[in-house]
Amino acid sequence: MQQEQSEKALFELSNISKQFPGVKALDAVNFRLFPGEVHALLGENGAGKSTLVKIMTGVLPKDSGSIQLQQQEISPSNTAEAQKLGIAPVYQEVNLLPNLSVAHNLFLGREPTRFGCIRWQQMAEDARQLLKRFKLNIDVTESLSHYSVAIQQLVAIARGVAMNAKVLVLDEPTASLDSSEVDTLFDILRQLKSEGIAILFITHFLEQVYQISDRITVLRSGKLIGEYPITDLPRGKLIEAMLGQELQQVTGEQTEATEPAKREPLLTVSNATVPHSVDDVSLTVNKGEAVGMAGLLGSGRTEVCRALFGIDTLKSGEIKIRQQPVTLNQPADAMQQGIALCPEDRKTDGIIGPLSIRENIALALQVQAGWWRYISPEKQRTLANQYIESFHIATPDSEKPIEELSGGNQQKVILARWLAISPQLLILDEPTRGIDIGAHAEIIKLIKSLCDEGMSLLVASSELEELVAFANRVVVMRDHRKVAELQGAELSSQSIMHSIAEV
Amino acid sequence: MIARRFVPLLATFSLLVVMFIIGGFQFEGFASFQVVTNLLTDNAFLLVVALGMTLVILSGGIDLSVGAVVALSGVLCAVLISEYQWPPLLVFPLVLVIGTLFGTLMGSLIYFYKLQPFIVTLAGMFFARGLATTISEESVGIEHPLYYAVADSGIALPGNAWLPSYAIIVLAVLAGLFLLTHYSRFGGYVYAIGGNSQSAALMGVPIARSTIGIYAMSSFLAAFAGILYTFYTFSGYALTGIGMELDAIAAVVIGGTLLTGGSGYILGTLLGVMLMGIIHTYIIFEGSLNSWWARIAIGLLLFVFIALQKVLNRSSQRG
Amino acid sequence: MNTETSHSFAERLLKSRYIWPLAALLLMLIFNLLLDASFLDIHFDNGRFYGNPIDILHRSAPVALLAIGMTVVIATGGIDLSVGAVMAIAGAVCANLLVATDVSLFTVLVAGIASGLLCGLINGALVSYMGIQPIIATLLLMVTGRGIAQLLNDGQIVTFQHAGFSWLGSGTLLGIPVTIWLVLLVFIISQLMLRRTALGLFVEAVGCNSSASRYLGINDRTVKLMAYLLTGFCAALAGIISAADINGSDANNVGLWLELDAILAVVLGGAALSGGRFSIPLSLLGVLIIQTLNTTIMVSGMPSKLNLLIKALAVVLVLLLQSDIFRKQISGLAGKWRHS
Amino acid sequence: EIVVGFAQVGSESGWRTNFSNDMREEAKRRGITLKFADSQQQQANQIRAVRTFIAMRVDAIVIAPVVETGWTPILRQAQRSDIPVIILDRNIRADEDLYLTRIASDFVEEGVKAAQWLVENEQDECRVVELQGTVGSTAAIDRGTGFNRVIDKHDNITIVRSQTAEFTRNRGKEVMESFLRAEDPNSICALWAHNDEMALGAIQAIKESGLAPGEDIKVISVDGIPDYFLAMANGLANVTVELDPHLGAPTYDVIQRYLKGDTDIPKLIRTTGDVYTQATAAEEYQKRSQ
Ligand SMILES: Nc1ncnc2c1ncn2[C@@H]1O[C@H](COP(=O)(O)OP(=O)(O)OP(=O)(O)O)[C@@H](O)[C@H]1O
Ligand SMILES: Nc1ncnc2c1ncn2[C@@H]1O[C@H](COP(=O)(O)OP(=O)(O)OP(=O)(O)O)[C@@H](O)[C@H]1O
Ligand SMILES: [Mg+2]
Ligand SMILES: [Mg+2]
Repeated sequence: MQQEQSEKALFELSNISKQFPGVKALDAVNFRLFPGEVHALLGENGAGKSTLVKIMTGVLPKDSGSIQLQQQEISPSNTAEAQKLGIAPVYQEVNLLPNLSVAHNLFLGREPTRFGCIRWQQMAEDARQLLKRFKLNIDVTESLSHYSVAIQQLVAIARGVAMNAKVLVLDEPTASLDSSEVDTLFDILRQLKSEGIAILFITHFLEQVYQISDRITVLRSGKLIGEYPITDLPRGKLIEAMLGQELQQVTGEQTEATEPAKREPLLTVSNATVPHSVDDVSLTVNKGEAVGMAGLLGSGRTEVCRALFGIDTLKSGEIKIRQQPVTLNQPADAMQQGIALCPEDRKTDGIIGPLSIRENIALALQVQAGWWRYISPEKQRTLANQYIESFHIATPDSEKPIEELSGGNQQKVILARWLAISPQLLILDEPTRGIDIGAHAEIIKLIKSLCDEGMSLLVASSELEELVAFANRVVVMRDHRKVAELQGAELSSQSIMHSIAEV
Repeated sequence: MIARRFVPLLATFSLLVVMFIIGGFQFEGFASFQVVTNLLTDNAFLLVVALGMTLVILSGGIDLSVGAVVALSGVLCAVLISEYQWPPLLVFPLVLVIGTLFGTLMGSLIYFYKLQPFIVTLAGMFFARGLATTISEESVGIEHPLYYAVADSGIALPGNAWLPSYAIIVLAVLAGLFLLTHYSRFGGYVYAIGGNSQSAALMGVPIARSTIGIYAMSSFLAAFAGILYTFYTFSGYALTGIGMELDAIAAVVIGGTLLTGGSGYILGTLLGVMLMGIIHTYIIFEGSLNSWWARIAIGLLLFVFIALQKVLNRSSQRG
Repeated sequence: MNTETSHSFAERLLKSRYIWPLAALLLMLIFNLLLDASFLDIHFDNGRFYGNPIDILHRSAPVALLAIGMTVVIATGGIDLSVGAVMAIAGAVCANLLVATDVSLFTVLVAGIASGLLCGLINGALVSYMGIQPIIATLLLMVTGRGIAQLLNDGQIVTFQHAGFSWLGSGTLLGIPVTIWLVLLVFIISQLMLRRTALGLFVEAVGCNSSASRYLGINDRTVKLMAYLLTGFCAALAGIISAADINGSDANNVGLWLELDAILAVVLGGAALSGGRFSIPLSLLGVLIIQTLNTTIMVSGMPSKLNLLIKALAVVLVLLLQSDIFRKQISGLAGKWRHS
Repeated sequence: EIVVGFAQVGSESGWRTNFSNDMREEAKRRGITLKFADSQQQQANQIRAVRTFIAMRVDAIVIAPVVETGWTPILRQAQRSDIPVIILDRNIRADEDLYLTRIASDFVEEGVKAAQWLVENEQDECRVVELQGTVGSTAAIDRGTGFNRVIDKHDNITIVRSQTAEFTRNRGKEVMESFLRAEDPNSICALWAHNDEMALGAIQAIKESGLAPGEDIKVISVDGIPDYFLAMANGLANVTVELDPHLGAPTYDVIQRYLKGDTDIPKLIRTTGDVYTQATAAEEYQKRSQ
């Protein structure tokens, strides 16, 4: 059967190598895609998955190797050419245009025209139809920057799906989606599969791999580990293939949420209201406690985080830190109070692209120290190296510009940045987006130990498992309001899901 | 209900009207047809240049060479028509082609060598003006029946107002650019590149073709404005349009286009040009300011308009 | 045999950001030496050094000062078109004080600098607090500023006689023009301020991604304001030495279009106009390239009408020299040529 | 009441400012309303101003043109509206019927006069350096032409270096410095500058190089601004051809005559100034610096 399939390979990459300064990102990698299959490409952060995607779609030139589409040698030199050949890519970071309307983003380059003139009405209508498949009902004439990362991600996927390509490439499409969107997406993928389209799917969520994929290819440090039918590779073996070792901690021991002792409150929010975004929310975070925030897309989690970090100012309500009322007009005020926020949209609000990893990690600490007390480059380097080691950030050294890191590694740097200032309250908005399973475990462990040392945590996440693992208590949001608070025995994925869905 | 994104345009337009009314109360003859047509006539070539600049700025670039290209194309026209006796109808297409090639060259340098538009077009400015002075240091007059014929054609409007034919051509250019920018795929690409050229590339926008096309278009329009300018003065002169690029940029930005690219409207540029024009007209009507007070007044009026625009936009966003 | 170390040294040199601007400057100097073998000669006479290199340094002083400020403003993602006008204002303030009253030189200088800082404050406030786009905000002062300077001078060139003040423009210290010392001083101070404190890092962070810097608690408005204050200061100083140079304040012409030269210098030094990474030494290298070019044109004896053409071609050449892609193409072509 | 519109070039020099002031003051003296428009060296702005004056229905329009060409269309429009136009300061190339009169000096003539002084005062070998005005400006081109026309006939005088200094003092000094570097300073016998400002800058450069301007290097220029007279009085400069900024009186004379119905107005009223030397410089300075 294998034999038969290889004759029909729709898309085949052979012996692809790619060298970046100091990193061999891909080392003679082979990869095949068959029509009508979902093929998962898996590996740690920095394993080379995105690089492979970029090479097959012409964004990056390959050093060596060949690409064949339907047995024809191709060498696209940019995305436009790849698209013409029938390859529709959705890249890891949301690469859409925030200044254009949602509809225009969906159809850019393929706008419906009459006599050479774009028919805007028609395009908006088409866009609405398309998004309906994704159960998304938004104003498509509004500019994309209006919407949260999750919606942008859905739009990006919709754009790829609507391209009617032979090959659909999805690089971590589900990173900031929650379960219901993921289900919708998978329904669509199954339909495409039945139409004979080949789908490449990259993710760090292993359950999703088993839900949808037919085959798996594993990369490790730029090398091909193997290609397996899904049935041949159970979860444990898969992790072993990815990490090159067994992972004991996470899979086995799902630590019990420690019962919060009677602790004094660190943060008390009462009746906080920000026009159009936060509606009368009250919550408390105690010292050493981890509080989770759950909710659907657009439920207002991000906005609560922003308000607590002084980015949006409250119109009414009160924030108290250690029982003292505070006004947070800007992030600096919040940092003064020992609050740190790891933002949801790492591309626009997190990384400072051209600056080095060292500078990106040291910046928050430097801001806290003030501009006068300069942290010398040596000290910055020591600090950075410490985190590069403990978070397994894949980089040759700390001087690499952060924009050249793989997505997951960027996320680790941003986390490191905020942990470096040892905050009293760390707010994490979708903290583990795109982080691989090994690092995920380590980060959860690290954060838990920080909580034990007295740090408090507020985590907004779409991943319910993660919330349950982290949190002592979970606040559920809907329509910018707090609708429930779960703790102790009542805390489980099911119960959270239940309160989210409750009408 | 007007869409919120058109509010800036509306704000600029209402400022224009307010200025017109104030001037009308203050000076006899200000609120007249003639002043309106003069606005169009006197700013015709600036408008053409500014339209090209709008495209460039929408794409996140800038074109500093336009003023010099206007001068170069004027000098070329004048020299070829007057000194070499070439027929104008042959000269114009030739000059337009040269202008377009010049823009293509700048666009290619910008795209293929990843050079910054500001600097490439600054060098382009030096080059075009240098070439113009090399061709003829002196201004060259044009005596040709066609010029007189065109100067005498136009539409007479009530109130002794006169809309010359070339102002009408400019309106056609405006319409063309409006369609190109807001109703063509190319226009979409311009916005896309301006929004984020990396993302645009990853979405499959043909960056090479579009970037080069944008600069070619801008130079084409500048060359066109240069030809218009010869009808305006019956001559070509190498020092024409010094600083015109800044006027064009200012008009584009006052018209609500973001210099960072990706956001703005063609009609905004029209309003921006008109707003700057009406400020100048107002100062001339006032007539008692000496050189420096005139400068200060122009600066202050511009500031007041920009500030008012900000206030109007902001309050509309809240409401 | 230390080919090993020399190899790595050559490699390091090739990788450094200085190499290509330096190469451009060298190329230009070599060209000049071919025209005139004594171009680089310096001789000592009457207690001061003379020669083209000194002249180039001395004449580049105003643009060098402007470029220092401009580098930082550009790093924050802004631009300052008003520096020429600010030069005019500062010159006019000093000249009028020198003519009208007999206040001390110190007061005159303080007043001149203060006027520059005030202009910087206005620009900074318009950009960071009113949110007006930098090019337009500074264009306002570019238009208005010259008017204000002319107003101060009543449209005339105000000339003065003041040995101390003139010394700033045309005097020497230890045989070297004072202007060069001034540039050196401002360079060292700004370099210390930016690189020995976190200011430089903050400037780069704001320039690279102002949204992310806001999330980091950096007050991007203050950072931008400081940058415009710095350009205001530098422009005022440039205006003072230009006025001191001719013992007069020429409000209409001093510093005319010099903002373009300053921006050109910053870009020739390799900075991106979109903001981010900056290097003042590299910008100063850009200034030297421009001034050497100007001097070359002046001493070459070519007709003036060709000035702009030569400048255009030289600028494009320097830009291409700095472009990796171009160098690769050239070496590729050279390789092919050698093969055939 | 008479309303006159005046489209001035700009305010690029002290001379120009004096000219504008004279126009203004003379108008006030005669009870004429002057509408003044500064055009910042741009012909487009001047044309705009004239068109606006026409819309304002002024009684007469005065233009101090930026360039010689390019006036035909707008003059035709003025003619159609029956508004007389007077051209000041510079020549224009347009049909004489289109304007009332020109009140102007002749730039070529100025260059000739400057050269004649040199020819008369220098019989030996003389190497001249030239500071040109802005590239392409009429004043620069014509003054250069006039000067060259004369010295071409005299083999002992040659221009050895020539470069633009854009009519400004700062650039004048800078360019002169480079001349002194590129040539043997002692071999230069005279400096010919297209205006006084550049000459004043150059004088400083000569002084700083240790030579005596006016003695070692003769300084010849055009304009006759007060500062230059002072320099001549101090022996630092030798000669200038005056360009009279007091054009207000003759201009308004013509306008008033015309509006009273007098049509017998010559098409050209010449104002080319006299040559001034060190001999009278001190007293001329006294007169002018008030
Ligand atoms: N533009 C670049 N310049 C230099 N190095 C790069 C560049 N892009 C990627 N790399 C390096 O190549 C390696 C592979 O990166 P890639 O983005 O392919 O990883 P990935 O498997 O997609 O990881 P993730 O799961 O975190 O997204 C990383 O070590 C990264 O640092
Ligand atoms: N389904 C939706 N329909 C319309 N608007 C939405 C929707 N989802 C989000 N938005 C808009 O996006 C804004 C951002 O929401 P926010 O980021 O606070 O939500 P969230 O709970 O953090 O969800 P997530 O981050 O998962 O998208 C909301 O204020 C809302 O205006
Ligand atoms: Mg990746
Ligand atoms: Mg969110």
